[in-house]
Amino acid sequence: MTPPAQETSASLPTLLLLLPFLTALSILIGHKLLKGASVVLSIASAALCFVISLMLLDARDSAPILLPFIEIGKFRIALDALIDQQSRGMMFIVTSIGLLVHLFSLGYMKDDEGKVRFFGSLSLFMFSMTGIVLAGNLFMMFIFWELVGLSSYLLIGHWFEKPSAAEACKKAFLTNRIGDFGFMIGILMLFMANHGDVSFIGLKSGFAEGPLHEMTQTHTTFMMLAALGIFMGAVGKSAQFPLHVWLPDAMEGPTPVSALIHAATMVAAGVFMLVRCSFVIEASPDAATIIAWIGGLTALMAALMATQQNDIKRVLAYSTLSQLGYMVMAVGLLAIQVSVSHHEAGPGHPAMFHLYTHAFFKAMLFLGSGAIIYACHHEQNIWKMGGLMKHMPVTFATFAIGTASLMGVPFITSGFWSKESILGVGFEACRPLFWVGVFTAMLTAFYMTRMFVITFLGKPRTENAHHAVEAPIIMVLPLVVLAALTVLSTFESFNRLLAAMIPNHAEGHPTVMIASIAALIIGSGAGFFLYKGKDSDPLNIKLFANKFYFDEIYAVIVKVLQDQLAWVVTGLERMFVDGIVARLPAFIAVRLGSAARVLTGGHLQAYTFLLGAGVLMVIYLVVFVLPQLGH
Amino acid sequence: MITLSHYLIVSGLLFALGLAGVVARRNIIIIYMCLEMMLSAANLTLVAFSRFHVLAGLPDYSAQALVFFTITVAAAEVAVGLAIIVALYRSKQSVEVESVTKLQG
Amino acid sequence: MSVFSIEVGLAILGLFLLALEAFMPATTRRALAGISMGGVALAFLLFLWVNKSATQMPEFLQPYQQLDTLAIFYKGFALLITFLVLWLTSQCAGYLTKYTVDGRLSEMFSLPLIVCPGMMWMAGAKDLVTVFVSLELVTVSFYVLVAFTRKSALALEAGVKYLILGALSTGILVYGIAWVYGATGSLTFEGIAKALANPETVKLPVLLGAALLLAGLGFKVAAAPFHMWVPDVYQGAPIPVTTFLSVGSKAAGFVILTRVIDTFSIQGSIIAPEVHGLLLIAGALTVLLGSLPAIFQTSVKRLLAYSSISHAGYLLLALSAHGSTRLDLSSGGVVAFYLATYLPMTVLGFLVLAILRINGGGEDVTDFRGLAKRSPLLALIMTIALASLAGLPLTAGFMGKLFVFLGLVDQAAWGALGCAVIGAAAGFYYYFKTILAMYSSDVSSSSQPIPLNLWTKAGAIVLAVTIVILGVYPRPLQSMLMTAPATVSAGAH
Amino acid sequence: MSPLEIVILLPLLAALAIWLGAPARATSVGAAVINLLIVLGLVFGFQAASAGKAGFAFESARIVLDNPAITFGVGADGVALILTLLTSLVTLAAVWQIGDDKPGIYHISSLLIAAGALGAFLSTDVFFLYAFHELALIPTFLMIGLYGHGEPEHRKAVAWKTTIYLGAGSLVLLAGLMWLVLEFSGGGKLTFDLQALRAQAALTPLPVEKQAQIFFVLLLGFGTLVSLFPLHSWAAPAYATAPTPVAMLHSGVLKKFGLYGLLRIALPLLPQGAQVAWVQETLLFMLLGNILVIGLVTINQKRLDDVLANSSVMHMGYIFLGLAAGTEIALRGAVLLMFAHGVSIALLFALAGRMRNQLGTLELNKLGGLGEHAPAFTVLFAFGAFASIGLPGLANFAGEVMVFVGSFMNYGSASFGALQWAVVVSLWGVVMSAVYMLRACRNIFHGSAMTGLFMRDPALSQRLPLIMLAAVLLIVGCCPWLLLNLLKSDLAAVVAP
Repeated sequence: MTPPAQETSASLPTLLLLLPFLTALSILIGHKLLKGASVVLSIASAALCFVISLMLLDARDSAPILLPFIEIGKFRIALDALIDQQSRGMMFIVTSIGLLVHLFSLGYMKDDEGKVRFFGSLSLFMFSMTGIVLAGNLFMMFIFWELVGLSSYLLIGHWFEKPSAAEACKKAFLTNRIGDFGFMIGILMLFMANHGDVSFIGLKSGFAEGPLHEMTQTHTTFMMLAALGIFMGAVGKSAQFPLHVWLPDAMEGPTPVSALIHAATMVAAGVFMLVRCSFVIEASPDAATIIAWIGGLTALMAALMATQQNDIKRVLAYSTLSQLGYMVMAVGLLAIQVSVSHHEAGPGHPAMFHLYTHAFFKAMLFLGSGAIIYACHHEQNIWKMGGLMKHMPVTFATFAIGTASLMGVPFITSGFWSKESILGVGFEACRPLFWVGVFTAMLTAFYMTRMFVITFLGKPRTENAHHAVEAPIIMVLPLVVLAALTVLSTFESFNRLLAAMIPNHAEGHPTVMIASIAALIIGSGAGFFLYKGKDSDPLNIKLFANKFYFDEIYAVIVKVLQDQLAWVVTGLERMFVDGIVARLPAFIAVRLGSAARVLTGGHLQAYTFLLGAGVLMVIYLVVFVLPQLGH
Repeated sequence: MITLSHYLIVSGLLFALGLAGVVARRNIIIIYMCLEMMLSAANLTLVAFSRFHVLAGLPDYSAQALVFFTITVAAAEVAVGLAIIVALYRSKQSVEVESVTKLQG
Repeated sequence: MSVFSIEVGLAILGLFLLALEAFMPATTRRALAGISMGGVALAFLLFLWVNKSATQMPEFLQPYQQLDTLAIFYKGFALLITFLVLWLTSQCAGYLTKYTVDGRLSEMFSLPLIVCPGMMWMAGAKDLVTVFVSLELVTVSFYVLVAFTRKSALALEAGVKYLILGALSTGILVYGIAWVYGATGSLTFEGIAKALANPETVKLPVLLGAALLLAGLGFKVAAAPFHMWVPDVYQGAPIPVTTFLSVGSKAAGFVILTRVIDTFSIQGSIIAPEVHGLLLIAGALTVLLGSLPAIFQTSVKRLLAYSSISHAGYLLLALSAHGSTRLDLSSGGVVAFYLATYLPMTVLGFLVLAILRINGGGEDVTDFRGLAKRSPLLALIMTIALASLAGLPLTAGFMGKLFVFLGLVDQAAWGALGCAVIGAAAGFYYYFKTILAMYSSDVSSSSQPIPLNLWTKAGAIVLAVTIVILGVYPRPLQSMLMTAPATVSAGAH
Repeated sequence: MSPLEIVILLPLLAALAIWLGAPARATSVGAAVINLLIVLGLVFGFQAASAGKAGFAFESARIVLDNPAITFGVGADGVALILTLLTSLVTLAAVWQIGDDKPGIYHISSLLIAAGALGAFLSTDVFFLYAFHELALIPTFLMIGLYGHGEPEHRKAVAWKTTIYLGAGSLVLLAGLMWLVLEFSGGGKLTFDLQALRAQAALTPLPVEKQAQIFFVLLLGFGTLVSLFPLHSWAAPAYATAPTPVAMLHSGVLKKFGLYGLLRIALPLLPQGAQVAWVQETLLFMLLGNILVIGLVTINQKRLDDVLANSSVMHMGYIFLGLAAGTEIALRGAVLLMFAHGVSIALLFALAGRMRNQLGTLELNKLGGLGEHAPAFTVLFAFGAFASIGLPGLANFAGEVMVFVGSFMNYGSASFGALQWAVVVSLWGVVMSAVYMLRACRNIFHGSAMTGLFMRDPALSQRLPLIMLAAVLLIVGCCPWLLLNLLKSDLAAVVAP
């Protein structure tokens, strides 16, 4: 699986990988000596990574090999980077937001005794995430796939003394493991079908004219399963239905982590990966349809849940879920479109574009909520806030921008354009999903307005809210920067600069435009008038508030299919396997032994009798039996 | 005319009787006598065979030589055996087989 | 100077000592021990020297005695074990005298000198007469030895049991000899072999005779179903005598058995298949009947008795591989090899048992508790001996088993092999039981250290080292036995 | 005298010295260190020593018996060298962490087990390969029976079960080996020498069905020693009960002997035998038993030592999967996995033992909050745990992924055979192992401190060997080629990819 070796030096990507790795390692080994210095070290490496990614922006496309991981004869699993528009753009998102979150955390985690550990884990995350972005083949992708899982595990469980946090990080890791189970199978299937080449370049050519080309016609099921396997990885990482349950719980982690990992970058990695191997999905329309629908379902479901959450971070979490659903849906839709109209889609991709815009404003929203929580002394319930507008003007302003572009206020916000492009594809590829998308958009407008109104308008409902003050500059600065990025990303020229993947603009069908604007107006209007000046939630829908009871259902499944099954199996194993293989023979031997002791019972007469009998037996045996056996 | 088989049958019976005695009787002395009987059965067989096994007109005497050895050995056995049995009687005041059942298992 | 004169000399020395005892006070025990041991040692050295200058048997003995590799090996074996037994006796003298009439022990030193030539003559026997006479010479002496410490009820009981059953087996043996003779018309192995190789020979009487003969010999080597006397007698007899029985008399029995089997399963023999089948069955049965009951034993002495039964089983299985050409060793050679490995480990086992006994211990497994504390050396040596008995690799015992198993696999006797495996597996249990006891820290009745005099130490270490050497470098022993062909040929004579 | 012989003899001599009264700890640690250094030297010198020649490096042979030809022959190829390295690493860690309060027999038996493993791995003669393995039987037996954890009755019972189970298994193995030798020695004289046997096998391979039969017998024999389902029920209790050093050595090193034997004897000599349908399907069935059944059993465990013991039984399944696949990649992956598993499980057992000493219990629901009070300890444990659940960057992952990939090398086909389905199932096993390991971590280290209060980080001197093991996991995990380069021509694929 040798990608075309181009002369571009591997130094930049190697640096990108090594910097955070070494940082994390040195913090692990020397945290006793470094202490505070480790924080500086971590931030410095993040900054350097950002600079490098900027330099990368105008690097040539190339596929350098960074590290021969396993190399036996022709077989090779290597770490080889694939530098192209996708990775460049994604890298910018990751490093920029990463840097900002580092800075923000400096303030947010100021007096946390686990600070060093926190920054170490952050660096580990930066390492793994850059790895995913650079990955040039599926194995490398998988390796870092698991590593981001680890770092997210560490960061969610940062306050591991809290049982809820401990459970949350376990849940996150295991759910992702289930996704990776499918991912690995998918990889192996492609590996087998494509004669052992799973580099993106190799696969692409494989699908174009290689062994995979005719298989797409001949073995549709195989290809579909392969595609779905790959997709399962994304389901886990991007928290799609039915593996979405871990993301809301992941909010147990520190807020900066939620912003970086569970809003902007890691969860988006699933989408990134899907786009990376879009050709696999395009090869199987059925798979594409399934993916699109799962995405749509997730978007809708999450939005519905979001309408009834009272924890500010959870609202954002569910909106993240919903937006991720959007992106996944987009991937599926575009694949459908391509596979029906057999023309190559342009360089851009609506999903990637939405990922790009969403990353900025969602990160900002999370950091904003972080600032709020910080200001309200770690109060997270929106009903205990209110009237923060005048207490925290900057936060308010940035938050407003974020909310606006999340709702997709027409023409002036980046969110509008990206959502628009997705709906545009949906309108052409699959009508029902288009309407699902529109409805979700309306819900989005609704719950965001709800949260915004409850948090910032009205008057403070608690002491904490009353005495809230603007967060320190080190925390506000990232907010401002992100706000700027959000606004800037509205403009095409700026985005081109950052190698964002703007889809070639679908000539906006009027219906799409109208529908989305209508959705916005209805949703936000309803939200505004319903919650203006309320002190408690007027509508109360248990089903949404309890997230469709997924956790409860899964709890039962795990209990039955895992714990009780394990209990039964253990019993059977002890009883039968051990019983038949070990205990039964031993028992027989002992019985025979005690039986044989009768022969040596100590009575002389018995002995003489046995001797005589023995003689007769031997004679009988030799004279009559053995000759018959005919040796 | 008495043939080899007559001798063999008689000696066989003698041997069987001896064996039966050894198995059936409880008095060690008598058991010992039965043993001697078995030996003489064997001797009779040997003699009979050697008498009827003619090499160059003469019976084959090698077996009869063995008979003499057997008799001698039997005598030796009796000497040692009786000594042991007497010792047993001294310590147990009995020569029944039931008196020697301590060792078992 | 020939081997024969050495044997006669030993016998005369034995008689002399026996006579001497009548006129001497019991106090001269030490002297007796010295003389007898010296005599045997001298005999052994002479024996080696004689063999170097390979002199044949004197002319008048040619028809009765042969001096092939096997004979030489077993003659040496007899001298060696006799010496060791005498040595062991002198070790145990202290507590043995408690059970003898007015503390006399002289027969314990003189009789082995008579047993030894018996065994040596057996090794060289060429006809059944010699076999019978020398066999009886050994057996009758053993009647005396077993029951010698007659103040102990157990020894006496053992003596009686051995006497009755031994005599019974003798009767069967002679009757068998008679039938074999009747059927083949000869008492020499060669003659019998020739008759058997001849298809005209009537089969039925031969089978009958062979069955009886093998039954009689089976008793001597403790083959099932004639093994039941072994545990009782071994347990009751004084330790040195038990050692002598389990090594010496077993070896003597097997040298005869080897000759007989070689005769019976000569090339083209009419009864070869039956004999082969009988050996397999008896061997497998013996292994099982020796190993499985041993699981329950609490007396180490009785345990070793059972173990000697199961080893007899392996030896029979080794004999069953007669005519296998894959190894350089004939089946007889394998048996000899096995016995050679069996000697040091058994003697060691009984030696440690004896030492415990001398230091006021009993013969139960529980008496071995804490031995590792009382005397690390003894514990280690006993561990080696038991490991070897259990057939662990890198010990002599494994080498013997290796040859036996190879033979079985070669003749694809899976059933017998299965029984052998089961027996060996059970062995792990009952041998390791003692090991565990030795190292377990819960202190036994007496915990004061065990004093060992230099000779005991030296002897024990030599034996242990022998076990290990035979286990990792058996080459010399094997090459010594290698030239042992099938010891009987039907060639004209 | 070949350096390998020194490597084998050194532990034996050290054990003897301790028995004669040398200071136990110093002697054993010293011997282990020297051994490790020698082995490292060999590893670096290997490329040069084995350049150009096919067979083994550092060879030497001493004739022990002429027919059957048995030689005390030692020699190293890549596989042997990797396992030797593993042995010396684990041995050092094991003897190092033995407390000063423990009697000398701890050191003696550890050294004996190590010597047995080394001898088995380095012998080029089937006889000694078998014989050395048995050397560990009595020490293991005594250590479990005398110094094992739990009630005296319990540990005695476990000792008996382990010993007799393993003894019986090795007897079956012995029968199989003899069959092999007899079949391969043609009409000529018997030989136990591996090279000769291989030459013979190349010259006149056996009929396939016979190969299958012999392979199966060997599989049963070796399988018992590796706790291959359903012949595994000795392993878990043994490891849970055994004193820490024995548990480390036995589960980490000695257990690999069975796999090594299959790799070294069965596969090269009976290449088709392994691929016969009924054999391979049986093998797949058994190893899936390891992964699924034992995986579930592990999930059900309530004590850390039980979890670790069962997990080590379960993970054998993946190595067997590599053998079953038989492709070059899979076989090498299996070797790598043997090494990785050895290191990780040894590390985990060492930590568990320390925890038992300090807290007196390993009941998962009695523990908690260690992370707060023993950070270094926690990190070390995390290394072991995440390695054993196959996290990339730690050694086990590379091995596992090679095994999986190696099983998917029937290129171009678009349908799953039994092997591929087995891989799918065992991938689910990876999820299961994550479940029980993370549960354990959550119960022990997370949550509020209960028993954790009394847990303290070990002193640096005590930590060093553990850090060494963790470092090895990380290094091999990041640069698996370091070890893979040692596997040159040996392990030729049984099935062409």
